[in-house]
Amino acid sequence: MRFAVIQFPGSNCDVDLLHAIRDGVGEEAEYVPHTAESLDGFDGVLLPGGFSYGDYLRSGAISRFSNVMSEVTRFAEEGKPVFGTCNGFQILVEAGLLPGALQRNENLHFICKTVELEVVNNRTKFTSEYDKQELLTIPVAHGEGNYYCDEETLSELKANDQIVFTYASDNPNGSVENIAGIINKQGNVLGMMPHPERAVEDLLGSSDGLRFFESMVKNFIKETAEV
Amino acid sequence: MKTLHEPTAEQIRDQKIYAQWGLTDEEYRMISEDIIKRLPNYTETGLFSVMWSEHCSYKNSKPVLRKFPTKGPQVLQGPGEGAGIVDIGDGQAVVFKAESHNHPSAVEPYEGAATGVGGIIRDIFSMGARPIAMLDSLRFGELDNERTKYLLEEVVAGIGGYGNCIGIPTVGGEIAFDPVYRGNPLVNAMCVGLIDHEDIQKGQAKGIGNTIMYVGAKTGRDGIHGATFASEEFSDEEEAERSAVQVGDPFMEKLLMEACLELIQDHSDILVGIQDMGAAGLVSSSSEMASKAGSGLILNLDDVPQREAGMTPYEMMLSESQERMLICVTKGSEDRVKELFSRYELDAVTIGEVTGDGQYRLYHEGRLVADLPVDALAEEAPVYHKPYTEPERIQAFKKLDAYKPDIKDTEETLKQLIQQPTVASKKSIFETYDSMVRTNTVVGPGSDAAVLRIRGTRKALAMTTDCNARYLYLDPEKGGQMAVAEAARNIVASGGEPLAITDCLNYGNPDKPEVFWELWTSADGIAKACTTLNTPVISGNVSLYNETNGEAIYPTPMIGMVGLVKDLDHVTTSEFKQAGDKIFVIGETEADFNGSELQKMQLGRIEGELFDFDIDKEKMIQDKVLQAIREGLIQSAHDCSEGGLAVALMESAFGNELGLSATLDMPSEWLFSESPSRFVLSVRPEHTEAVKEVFGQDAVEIGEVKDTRIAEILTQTEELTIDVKEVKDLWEGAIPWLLKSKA
Amino acid sequence: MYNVKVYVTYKESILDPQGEAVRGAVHRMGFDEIEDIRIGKYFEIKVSDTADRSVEEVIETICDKLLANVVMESYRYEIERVKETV
Amino acid sequence: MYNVKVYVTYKESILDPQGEAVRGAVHRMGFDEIEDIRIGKYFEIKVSDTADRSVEEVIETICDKLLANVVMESYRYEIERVKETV
Ligand SMILES: Nc1ncnc2c1ncn2[C@@H]1O[C@H](COP(=O)(O)OP(=O)(O)O)[C@@H](O)[C@H]1O
Ligand SMILES: [Mg+2]
Repeated sequence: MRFAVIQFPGSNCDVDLLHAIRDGVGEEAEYVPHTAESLDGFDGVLLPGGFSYGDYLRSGAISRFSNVMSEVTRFAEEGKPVFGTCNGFQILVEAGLLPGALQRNENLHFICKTVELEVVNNRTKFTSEYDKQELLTIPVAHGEGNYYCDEETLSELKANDQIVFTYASDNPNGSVENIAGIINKQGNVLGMMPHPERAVEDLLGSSDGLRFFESMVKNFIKETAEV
Repeated sequence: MKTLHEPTAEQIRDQKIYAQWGLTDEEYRMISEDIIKRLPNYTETGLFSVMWSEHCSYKNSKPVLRKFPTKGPQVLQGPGEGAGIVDIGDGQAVVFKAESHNHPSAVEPYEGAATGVGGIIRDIFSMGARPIAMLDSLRFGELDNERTKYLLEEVVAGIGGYGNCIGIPTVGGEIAFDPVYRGNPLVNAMCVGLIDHEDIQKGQAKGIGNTIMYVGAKTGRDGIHGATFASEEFSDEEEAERSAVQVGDPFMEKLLMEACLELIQDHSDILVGIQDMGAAGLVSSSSEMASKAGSGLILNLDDVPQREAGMTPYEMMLSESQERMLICVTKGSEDRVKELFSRYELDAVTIGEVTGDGQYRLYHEGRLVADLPVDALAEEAPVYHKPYTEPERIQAFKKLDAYKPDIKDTEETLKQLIQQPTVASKKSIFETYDSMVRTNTVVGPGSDAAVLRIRGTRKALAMTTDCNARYLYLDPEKGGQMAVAEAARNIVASGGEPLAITDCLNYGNPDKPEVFWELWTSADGIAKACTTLNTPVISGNVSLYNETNGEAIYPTPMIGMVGLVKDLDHVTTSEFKQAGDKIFVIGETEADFNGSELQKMQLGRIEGELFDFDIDKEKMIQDKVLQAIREGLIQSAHDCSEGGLAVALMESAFGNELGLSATLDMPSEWLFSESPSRFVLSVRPEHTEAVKEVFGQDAVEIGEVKDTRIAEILTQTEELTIDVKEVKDLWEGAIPWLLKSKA
Repeated sequence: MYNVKVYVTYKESILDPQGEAVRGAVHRMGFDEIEDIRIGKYFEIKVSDTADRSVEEVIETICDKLLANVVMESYRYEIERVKETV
Repeated sequence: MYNVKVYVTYKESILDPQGEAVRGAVHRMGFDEIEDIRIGKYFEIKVSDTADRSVEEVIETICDKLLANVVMESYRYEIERVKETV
């Protein structure tokens, strides 16, 4: 499987995603600049964490207008996998590919630590390698990760099983219903604040993030093979 | 036409305008009579005043810095360039330096701290290195007033704001609190980078006809006279006037960093030299680049990218706008540079060329506005040998009896001590820093030193910042040695072999002989320890005039040290790993309370003669600890510092919330003694004999790790039963609680 | 030439933690008369004359798409015509 | 009861990186008529009547000490008296 790691000006976890794919799951990954006109030849798109455009105004607000984002939207509409972590999640939300908004953390501080995540939905193509309700050890590092949506959106998220990850014990940012990651209705666009790409080696504290990428590879490769 | 209103050369002389900019009568005389043999105009006087300031010329501290050992087989680049470089084998090297931003942070703590971080990062990538980690070292007054809390919160936010955004992990640091820092907080930042030998750059402008290009952010009127400002003492009345504030743009710097690294790695054929524009911006970077190469320079100021209209040559040359670099490239390659930087949406503009006559010439609107010998600016500032005298307190301290702590309830004392903000957990602070980005952080903040692996090898780098200024206040010479020793202890406890140090020498007003004595004698101590520990000084920074209303800070030479972990298997952390492991104390404990956290807590001040310290013994102990770690004998290692054994044992237990039982052949109060050269180790039972063999009589087995969350400690005088979880909660909650509570 | 001022604030129903924090701070400073503080963003924008579209149109598009996130924020603006100073 | 609005902006000569980034974005979106954007903070404050000091005094102190850093920011405010709705 060949992944595109999109580089926005100010992305800084691009290198982490690249390593997670290449060294972690042994698949192909290439950087794709924000100016790119095409995603041809890629089977999956990864939007990295960081501070695209300095997070000025609101995280992700400026990046969503990059050239490559119209391609990412088209790619998503074709049912191909798109994953955004942290700033990548913020961009997906600002671009309207996922519902809701991300506000400043409730305590107003940037927070970097390792949290416990619960896999709420393991019947997605991103999480099939996990058990339902499995607890994962995954780092977070963000200042605006406080997921917000209105009541109506929330009931829709629940009705469609779109809430994929929640903070299991201590919610670092005050998000609605402890939401850490959600998926779109079609099941091919997933965004989350925590960083699975920072949890692919025991040397650095956890390898619980590996199976996230392995799920993607398994399910989306299978799909491509069927087509 | 602003320039018309500038004072004439005669007015500058007659009204002594140069004096307002910090030049002395004698310095002005040297310039006009000995060097240029005419009266300098307004712009020229300005150039001299910043280049001859302490901050740029080190005119007061040069004789001090000469004491430091700066060479060694491992040193590839010592002091003098943007940062120092140390070989780590396999064609790779580590680059590091620390810098202070104390005065700007006192005025605007968020931006002051942020731009301090931005500046030190530029120093690292200007050498050609990829920055891989940041550390900080902070000092504040007591957390008993709103101003100090505000300063702390904003400084921490500024460091995090910049480091997080640019994507360099902040992996460690230190913070201490003492009333002397109330008016003069210290904000020191250290950056560590990794480089391949062939990428090493120099800040030089050589080759007649080569092109000088300006890259990065536009120039505004930010921080004009910031460099001299950093060299002046504060008084309350002056504070309202200052507006030399610079705002950092970490987003811009991220782009600039990537563009410069691409230039260095992929275009070495055209790149001649590169340097960041730090203090005293354009004048200091350009004149130093030319002077280092023995060249001259012509700059065309009309071409300098400007953010504001109507800037004068003086303003452009002295501006400290952030996120700018100066590069020298071969003639004819300008378009390649422009193309590269435009991909990052950055300005890259030709502003001048290298000449061969050693003159520094500035043109503005068709006029020659400065024409000076470049060496006079960059190299020939006078060097002062300041008088020094031992402060009276030192002799007075020697006459005092050793401090005898007054402990009625040992457990209560421990609980109080562990909540002193200098001792308490800094978690609420370092959790606001992204310590993991770039996924190399094997050990982040919270242990003794941070450890980052070097991808593609089995090696890692250990790094730390340390300085117990209270010891220096009692005895600068010994305290200076101890600061270096403590840094090394932290490196060794983490499994690293100390390589070299950087420093920030933070002191009061050097015009006072007592302050200069502190600087002078502490440098002796640092030098001695560096020689013994084989850790040369490869870079550093001096921050003087840290005084408010005549009160100086403690002498605070922050030591930043990097060590090499030869194999990832050697990486060791401070927390106990499992029940049943045996606990050893390495080194001797005596009744050493002068200058201790306990004395500060009980007496409200520190005083007395500093206890003994033996750097040779320290070296011997550290070597043995490293040997034991490398032999795979050690489960956890923690250095014993502020708060003594009691705190070191508790901290070792906190990590995994384990307990311990220990028998100590000493009175209870010695638990708080700060005798130097000690470690707490835990060891698997099957390795205890091997450990005893390594250490001989320097190791005492005191007990074992328990899975009870209770610490049972038996001393000569009593049996203590301490609830580890309860004490941990106090330790972690202390700083958040102080910050929230009403002053 | 126009000077435009745009004010972006959180919608009523959204918690404003920063406002809360500042309110806490002013109370600690002893200003108990401060009952509520809400914090928003403020933009000063200079717009040159354009032939083919109105300033209102431009500003509204920019606000909807960029300056405010309408999921949680609302905005208002003021447009002031200023004389060209050539 | 008073409704107070406070506007905090950077002083003229101070770099506004956020404004710069947003200006770049609107240009990329095709709105070339936007010549300049500066971004500031906006506060809506409710102040109850106090016997012993004026609202102006209270607001100025808060602005000087907390809402603005006068070293690099300037502020202005508008005070509007509103009827008590008990
Ligand atoms: N300002 C800070 N920034 C980042 N990390 C910090 C800071 N202060 C302390 N730490 C971290 O907290 C831990 C304990 O620090 P410290 O008490 O200074 O340790 P030690 O006494 O062993 O030198 C270290 O891992 C250190 O890196
Ligand atoms: Mg330590």
